[in-house]
Amino acid sequence: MDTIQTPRPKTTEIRENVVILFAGDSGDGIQLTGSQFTESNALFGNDVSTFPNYPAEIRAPQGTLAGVSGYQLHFGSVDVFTPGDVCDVLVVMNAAALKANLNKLKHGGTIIANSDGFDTKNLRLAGYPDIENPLTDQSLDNYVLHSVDITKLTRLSLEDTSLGMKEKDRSKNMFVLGFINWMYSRSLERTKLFIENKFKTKPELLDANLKALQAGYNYGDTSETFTTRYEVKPAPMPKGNYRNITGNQGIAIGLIAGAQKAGLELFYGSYPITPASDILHELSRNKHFDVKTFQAEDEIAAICSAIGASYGGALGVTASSGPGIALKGEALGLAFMLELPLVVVNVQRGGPSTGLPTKTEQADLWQAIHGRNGEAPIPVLAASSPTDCFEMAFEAVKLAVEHMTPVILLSDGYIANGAEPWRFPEAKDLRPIKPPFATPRETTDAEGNPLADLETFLPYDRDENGVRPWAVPGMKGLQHRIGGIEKEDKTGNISYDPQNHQLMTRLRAEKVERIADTYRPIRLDSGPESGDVLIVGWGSTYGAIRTATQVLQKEGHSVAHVQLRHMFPFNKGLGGLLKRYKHVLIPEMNSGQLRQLLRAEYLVDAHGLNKVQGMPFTSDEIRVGALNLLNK
Amino acid sequence: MDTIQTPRPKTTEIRENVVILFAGDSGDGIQLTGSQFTESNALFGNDVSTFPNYPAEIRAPQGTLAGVSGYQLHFGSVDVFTPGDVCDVLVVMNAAALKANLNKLKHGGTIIANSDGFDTKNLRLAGYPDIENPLTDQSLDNYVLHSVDITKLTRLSLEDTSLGMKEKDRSKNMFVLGFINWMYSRSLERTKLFIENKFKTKPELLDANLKALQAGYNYGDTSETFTTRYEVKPAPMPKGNYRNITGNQGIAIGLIAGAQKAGLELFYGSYPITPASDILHELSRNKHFDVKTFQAEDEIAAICSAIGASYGGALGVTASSGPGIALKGEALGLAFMLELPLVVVNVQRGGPSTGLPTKTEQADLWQAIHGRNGEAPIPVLAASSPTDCFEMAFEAVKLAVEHMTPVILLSDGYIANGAEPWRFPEAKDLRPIKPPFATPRETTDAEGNPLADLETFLPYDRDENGVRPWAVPGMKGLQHRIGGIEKEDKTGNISYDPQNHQLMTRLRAEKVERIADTYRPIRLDSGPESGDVLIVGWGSTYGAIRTATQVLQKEGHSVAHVQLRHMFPFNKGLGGLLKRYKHVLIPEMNSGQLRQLLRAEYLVDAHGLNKVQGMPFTSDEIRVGALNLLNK
Amino acid sequence: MSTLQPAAPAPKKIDYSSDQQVRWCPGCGDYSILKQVESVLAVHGRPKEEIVFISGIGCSSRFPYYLDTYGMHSIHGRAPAIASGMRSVQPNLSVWMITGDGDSLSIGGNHLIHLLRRNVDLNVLLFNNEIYGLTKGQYSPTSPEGAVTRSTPMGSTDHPFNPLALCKGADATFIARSMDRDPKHLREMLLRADAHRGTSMLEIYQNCNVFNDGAFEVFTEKASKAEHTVFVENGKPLLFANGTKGIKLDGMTPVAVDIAAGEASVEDLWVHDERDSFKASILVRLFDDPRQKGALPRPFGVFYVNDRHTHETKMNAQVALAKQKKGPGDLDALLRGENVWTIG
Amino acid sequence: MSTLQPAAPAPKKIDYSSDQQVRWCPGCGDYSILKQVESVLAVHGRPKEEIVFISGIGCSSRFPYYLDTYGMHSIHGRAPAIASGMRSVQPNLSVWMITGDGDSLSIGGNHLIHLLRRNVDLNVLLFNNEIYGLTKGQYSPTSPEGAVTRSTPMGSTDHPFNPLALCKGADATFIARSMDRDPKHLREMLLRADAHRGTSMLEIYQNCNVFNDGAFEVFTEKASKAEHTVFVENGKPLLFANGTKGIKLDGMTPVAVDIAAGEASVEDLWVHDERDSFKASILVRLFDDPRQKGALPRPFGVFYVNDRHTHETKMNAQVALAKQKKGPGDLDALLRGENVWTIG
Ligand SMILES: Cc1ncc(C[n+]2csc(CCOP(=O)(O)OP(=O)(O)O)c2C)c(N)n1
Ligand SMILES: Cc1ncc(C[n+]2csc(CCOP(=O)(O)OP(=O)(O)O)c2C)c(N)n1
Ligand code: SF4
Ligand code: SF4
Ligand SMILES: [Mg+2]
Ligand SMILES: [Mg+2]
Repeated sequence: MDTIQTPRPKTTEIRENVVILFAGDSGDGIQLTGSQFTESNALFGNDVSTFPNYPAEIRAPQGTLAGVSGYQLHFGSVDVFTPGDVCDVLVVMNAAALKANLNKLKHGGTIIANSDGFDTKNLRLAGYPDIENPLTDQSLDNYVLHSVDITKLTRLSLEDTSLGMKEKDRSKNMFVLGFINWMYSRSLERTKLFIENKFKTKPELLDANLKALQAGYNYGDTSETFTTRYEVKPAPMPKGNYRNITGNQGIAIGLIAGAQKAGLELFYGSYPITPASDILHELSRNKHFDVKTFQAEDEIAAICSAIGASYGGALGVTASSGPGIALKGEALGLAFMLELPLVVVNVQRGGPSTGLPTKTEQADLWQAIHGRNGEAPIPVLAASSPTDCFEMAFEAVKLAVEHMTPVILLSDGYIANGAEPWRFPEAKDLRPIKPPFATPRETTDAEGNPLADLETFLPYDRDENGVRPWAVPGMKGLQHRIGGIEKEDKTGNISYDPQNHQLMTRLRAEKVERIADTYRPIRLDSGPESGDVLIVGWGSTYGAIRTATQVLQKEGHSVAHVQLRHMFPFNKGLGGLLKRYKHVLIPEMNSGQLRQLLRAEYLVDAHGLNKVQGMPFTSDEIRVGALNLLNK
Repeated sequence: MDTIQTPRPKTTEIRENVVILFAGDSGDGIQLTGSQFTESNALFGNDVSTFPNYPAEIRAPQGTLAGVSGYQLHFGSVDVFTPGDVCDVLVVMNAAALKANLNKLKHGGTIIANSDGFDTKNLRLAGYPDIENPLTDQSLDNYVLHSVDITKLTRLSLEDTSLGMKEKDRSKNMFVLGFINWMYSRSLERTKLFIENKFKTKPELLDANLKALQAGYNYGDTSETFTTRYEVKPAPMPKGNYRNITGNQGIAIGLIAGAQKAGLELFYGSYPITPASDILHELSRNKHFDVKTFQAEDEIAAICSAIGASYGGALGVTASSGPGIALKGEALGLAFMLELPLVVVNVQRGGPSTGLPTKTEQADLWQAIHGRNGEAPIPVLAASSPTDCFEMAFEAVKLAVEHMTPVILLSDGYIANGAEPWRFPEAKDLRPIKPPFATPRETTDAEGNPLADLETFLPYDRDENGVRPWAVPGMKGLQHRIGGIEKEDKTGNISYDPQNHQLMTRLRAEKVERIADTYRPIRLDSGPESGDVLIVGWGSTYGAIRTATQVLQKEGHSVAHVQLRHMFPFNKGLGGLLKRYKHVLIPEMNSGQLRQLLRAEYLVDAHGLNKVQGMPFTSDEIRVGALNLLNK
Repeated sequence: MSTLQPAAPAPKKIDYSSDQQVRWCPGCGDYSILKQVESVLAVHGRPKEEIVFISGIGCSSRFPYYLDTYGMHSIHGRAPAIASGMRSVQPNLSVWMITGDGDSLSIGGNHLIHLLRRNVDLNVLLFNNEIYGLTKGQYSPTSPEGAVTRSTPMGSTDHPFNPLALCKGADATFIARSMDRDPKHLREMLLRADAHRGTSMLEIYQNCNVFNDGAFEVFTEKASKAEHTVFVENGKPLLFANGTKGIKLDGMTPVAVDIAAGEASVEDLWVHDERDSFKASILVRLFDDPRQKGALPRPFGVFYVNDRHTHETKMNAQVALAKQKKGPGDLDALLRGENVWTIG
Repeated sequence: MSTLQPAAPAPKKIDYSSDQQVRWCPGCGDYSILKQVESVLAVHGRPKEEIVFISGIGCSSRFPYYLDTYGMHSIHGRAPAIASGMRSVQPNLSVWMITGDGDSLSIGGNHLIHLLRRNVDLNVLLFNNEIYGLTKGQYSPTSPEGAVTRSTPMGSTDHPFNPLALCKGADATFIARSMDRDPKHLREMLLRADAHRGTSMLEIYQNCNVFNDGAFEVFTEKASKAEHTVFVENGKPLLFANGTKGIKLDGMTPVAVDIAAGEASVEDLWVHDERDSFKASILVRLFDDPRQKGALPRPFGVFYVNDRHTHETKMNAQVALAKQKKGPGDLDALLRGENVWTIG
């Protein structure tokens, strides 16, 4: 149907924002296409938000629904906080990709389909009823359908290369990328740079990819069927320098920044697990920042090695996801008893047990706050977006080091893999971090005779914040023994004394409670200081809640939004804030864990909006939830 | 001072109840003396309650405070619910034992001290100020002091035996036992039987122990200093057959009884840890009840082996204490996902981390309820006394098997080692337990050809209680695959479908909530159906609360007492009950864990009475706590 | 053990595969292992319901889903403990454990060595691809030093385990090695493993063509196989390179000799004896890096067999003995205990 | 490693003991080990603050409290992981790990074997008393089969680990055995362990006189020691029974021969070579039950030494190399990343 002809004049329409979803086989290079187009738009100045959605299998069988990989991108000339509830454009490389994602396309939306991916085999694998081809039957009449034989066109564009058929077909995604860049009036410069750099060492592939990219672009220019291009103007973002960042990158960079600011080596002990592994990968590429990465034999060894490193005077960090964090409970109790700095990151995924490894969820909050034996309160933080992952990771390091305590940081698969533009700070503007090191001392006189009046070093003697001194092996005159058995106040010697146990239990708890004194006063994200509904969010629900609240406010409703970043101890202003609204709504990707905590703490009859589907909230789900409350 | 003379007539006084504390070196055989005297009194018909209190070290250095071992016994002709707040009589074998326990003796109380244990060495080890001997200085004038050279008297009684000095001295505790039996007008028969049986194979020791026992008894009869004996009449206990039982015995017997009633093999996978190990020891002695005990390489292997056994059609059970339970979190999630029967016992001890291994605490409630990744609600039970350990262990088995779910049972070091009389039931009167086994089926016809109309077996198809069928490997025609990844409803096949995940999450939660339908209606332990104060207890605080409430009621206060045995899901009547009192008081050996749960569930402003000292509440501490509330 | 069962009319091989679609990457070595396991099950024709597959987590551990037997896809590293409990109460089924090099040698290392010393009767198939497949390519405890992976961009610094040397150190009673690319040998090894009473440890070299393609090429590919592998058979001399070369023991040190070139005669060669524990501990140590010149070939086959009692036989014997001594448990007696008193 | 430090004016031994009262049972073998360790520390006179003891949980693991060095009494079985992290960031201290047979071979088994393969530079003192002491007498992974303990009233059914065979299987680079009752030999072994760069695995037979008294009597008591022990020394023939007997290798099988009776001459005997991996794997397997007649004597001494690179040297080398290649980390560059755009 499409044949190449001489260019014809085309019109360009302006769009405020666009949601586009690329979908195909895990082998089709969808993630690359998506992330590259994201970069182009970001660099152009759009605000962007993305949602990569992988299959659980490494490479599920080609053409099957299980094998579909997707990458959703929302870019706009206005603020963008989510990857978008529904798509304007759906690009599908085969039948399964269409079947799996059509429900995400808005009515009247555009479909760009690779017709070659709709042969009888693909249709059967995708499970289309008696193999009716949706591209040819009338089933897609409510959409704007462009059926393009991307495979053939790509091969054509590579005719004069010596590549085999297989390699040629691998460039399909470049053709798509070229075409989409044309469709949204983007130049190919950045993408070309990326390709050149990626295939530096493989001139043949470099050449092929550039050709396919250009072919796709030209195809848009020349093809009959595409008469209009679209343009999304830059977003009015605050002045500054920007880059794109995913949540896992944010955490890795935040940890390094924290360690650097504290002047500490960063020791990262961890065991691979989806979706936390990328933090390990990122850190292992940055050893020149005095980063030491240790792939331990299991999660217990991972956290224990980190505790050992902190004992040795470095910043010990470990990360995992739900099942791995469950294994760290006992050692976390030790770190709490030792009162050593430690950062524990949980990139949450669908649970319980192995659950849904590649999907997102927020159901590990209780585990973070209560998942240990004995009275062991530990500060718990939650990041609300990819960029916030950087902020919170840095905050976690600061609290852990300055208060000599393990700190848990919660992220989740959604923000861990999702990307957004980040107005990155300058190193000099980051807050300082001061380790409470003890001061080494002489124990003998010049002749080496023990000093008479030397009083014994007290490793558990606390400062005004209840923080003990950090005496590191190698420091002269500060030898001491620590362990997991209850300690005598100040000396740290083993003590079974009942009163001492009560005292130490209190002192450890108070130290952690005092951390709330360091928080900034609580701040609404948007909305009135008092009113009908306060939506209390935490973690990755931020974007959806923020978008929904803005809509609700535009609709004239009295709705405010606060996003909690400190899950324990809570911000002191929170109790007062909750009381200033008729209703409190708590959207969570779990069955109501924060809700339980707030009810217990403030006796507030908060309402829950709970989604446990391994998928993030859409902003409309939140909006509807709030409306139901308003109409109560 | 004491020399043996011809007997003189002695008077006998009646006592309603007596609290006696035996204390000495870990090597002195204190635990044996205490438990034997307990048996004698119990057999005589007294109500009894005991509190053994060991040092953490196996054999801490002789004569030191760290090495003191104690055994407190409360026996009476009236109901007895605790080992007693203060002691009437203190028997000490050395200076350290006195130093460590004098504060527990009531003013005017009786001290029986082994003067030989107060030589300068012992005094120094016990840390008496410049070695002043409390037995000779005036410091004990407020007490009735009997200083007896028990060592010398014991040796004398064994003069004509060929035993070495060391062995002779080992019989000191028998001398004490004999004397105490005399003092409280008990016959020696039972004790003699015990000794004969214990030293069957060692005639020499048998002879020596009997001699020392008799010598102690005679000493009472003949010695000048003891002019009165005491008698505690039998308690008015309900008709029936009684025995003594400790909490750990109760759990072991309850588990066996449950398995027998269910017609299942009992597989016990566990790793030793104080104070849970005795359950393993007890079960390993009962293999003839189809009990298989497996000492695993660690706690993870312990619970996993139990899961494997349940998968294999047996009753899988595991037990540990706080730190070990922390390690089981991940596997517990698997058991929850698989929906297999499993009983997990936590005999709580002082925490966090290694904490106070030999002391008691209730600080693992949160861990039991929230200590897992993902949405994984699991029933949690709590035993309130040694005898209740039997009841709750049986209940745990019944719920686990009939509802195909892991169940957590909480006990603690206090009731685990404490003993009380038990009116034990008859096997036939125990409730039946019905495993929901699936029915094997033919899959082929006589010729071995697959049956045409055979529909696939659905391992996750639920009955009216939401319970799935238990299909055990070996059962014909029911092959299926299960795992920790989210399952498709009914088939159990892997499913990443968002709606299915939401559905399964709900179905699993509902199944557990329905368990509350099987509870007996909530019942007050004592007190008015509504009034000023409701004391809500759980676990081992039972005895102290019960005693305190009785006193308060006698004092005319409107105070009621309810003891929770189902910590999750709660009894449905609880919410209504809480609302019927002005104040709710929750005494816990932690910082307020049940309180947090009740506040969240019922938005009730409950008050906490919290003790974290590794020691049980005294009834007076509870009484005072309630009075403070009443005077609010 | 299956070998002890009366072989029923052998069902067709197809019978053992489940209705679930196999989801490994195209070209993954796991496919051929699955195929051979199915064919071996068919040999005994053991009824499906009497077969259990228990796995941990990893690509390899997806295995149980693809067979229409009983199966559990458990959690990472814990299959040995789960299988031990299951076997303790089910002494008559055929139990197989499927695991990967990360699953059994990293997080599951402790459970594996305790499984081996206890000698629980089951067949362990260790899919060794020298990589973490499911988590997309981090190095594993069997990855060679210097391996550049997603978690070791500058190369791994860890000395890898020699899996079978570790198993020998843990007193395994059956130790063997095979590979995905040699179906005939793999099939033979599976049959031997299945026949052994006790924990049968079979390491299978498996190619992960996505994250560690060609890790075992020198052993599996025609061109290099003959020179770099030696297939041991009980009672036979250690010959390789199509019989032109052999391995002889000089003192306690094994050396490769060229028979063809007359460096030694077949009589001088090391004769394999499956029952010799000392020889086995040396055989498992023939683990030179094939890239080094003069490296000894990598042995395949059954290295060691020992008939130590199995865990469950002794466990069941104690239960039987207890019943014999004390009589079958009388619950009322248990409830009564030793010292009873009656009131009223 | 301490051996590399300039020996400062040696402080008196007493200096190293802490103010904490030692709380083992009277007569416990742990006392003598503590004594020897203190004396060995004094030999190098390494400043106290440069010494770290890390232990797990168990009677033995109380050890660190009794020395006035840095110390951590951690959690059960995890000392190897904690020590690995600590060593990774502290390459210059003298690090000792104290553990028991339950702590390191039961719950800690996996961490131990990974510690050994990584060859982290520290000295492991494994107090083997073949029992769980602190928890009052359950059998351990080294308790002999049939052991009647509190958890095995009918006798243990588990085949025990041969700890050093397991360590050899895990590619340990230093393997030695000594006993609490032979202070001189123990001291020597401690010095050797301390001198080795890498993980020095020293198993110490330790008597638990409360729950497992006399477990090693035949090796420690005058009457039987000579006949039942062989003390190996590098380059020397394996002689025992005061030189009247020896061990010779017949093929690959070690046999005891009576020199005095002329069954063989000293020249025929197995000559110990610490560097021979194959011989070491046999030496660690000389583990017969001494109650059996004709049992080979139990070897003591340093069985194996290997100079493989240590974990921390390579780890630090990579950090250095990264800095060399990319220059010391520039935080602003990291924050900027690759693709920056500017607004306004
Ligand atoms: C407790 C826990 N930790 C980590 C993971 C993540 N994880 C899944 S499989 C795997 C390793 C896979 O490697 P291997 O065992 O060699 O199996 P393969 O995929 O190579 O067949 C890891 C680290 C997990 N699922 N659970
Ligand atoms: C996680 C955990 N599990 C179990 C225990 C209980 N526990 C303490 S020490 C010990 C074993 C002691 O044996 P061993 O390691 O041989 O040391 P020993 O006392 O014999 O010196 C056990 C099971 C614990 N403290 N923590
Ligand atoms: S990732 Fe490797 S091991 Fe896993 S399925 Fe793909 S090819 Fe096989
Ligand atoms: S119990 Fe045994 S090992 Fe522990 S201190 Fe006592 S004697 Fe030593
Ligand atoms: Mg692998
Ligand atoms: Mg031990």
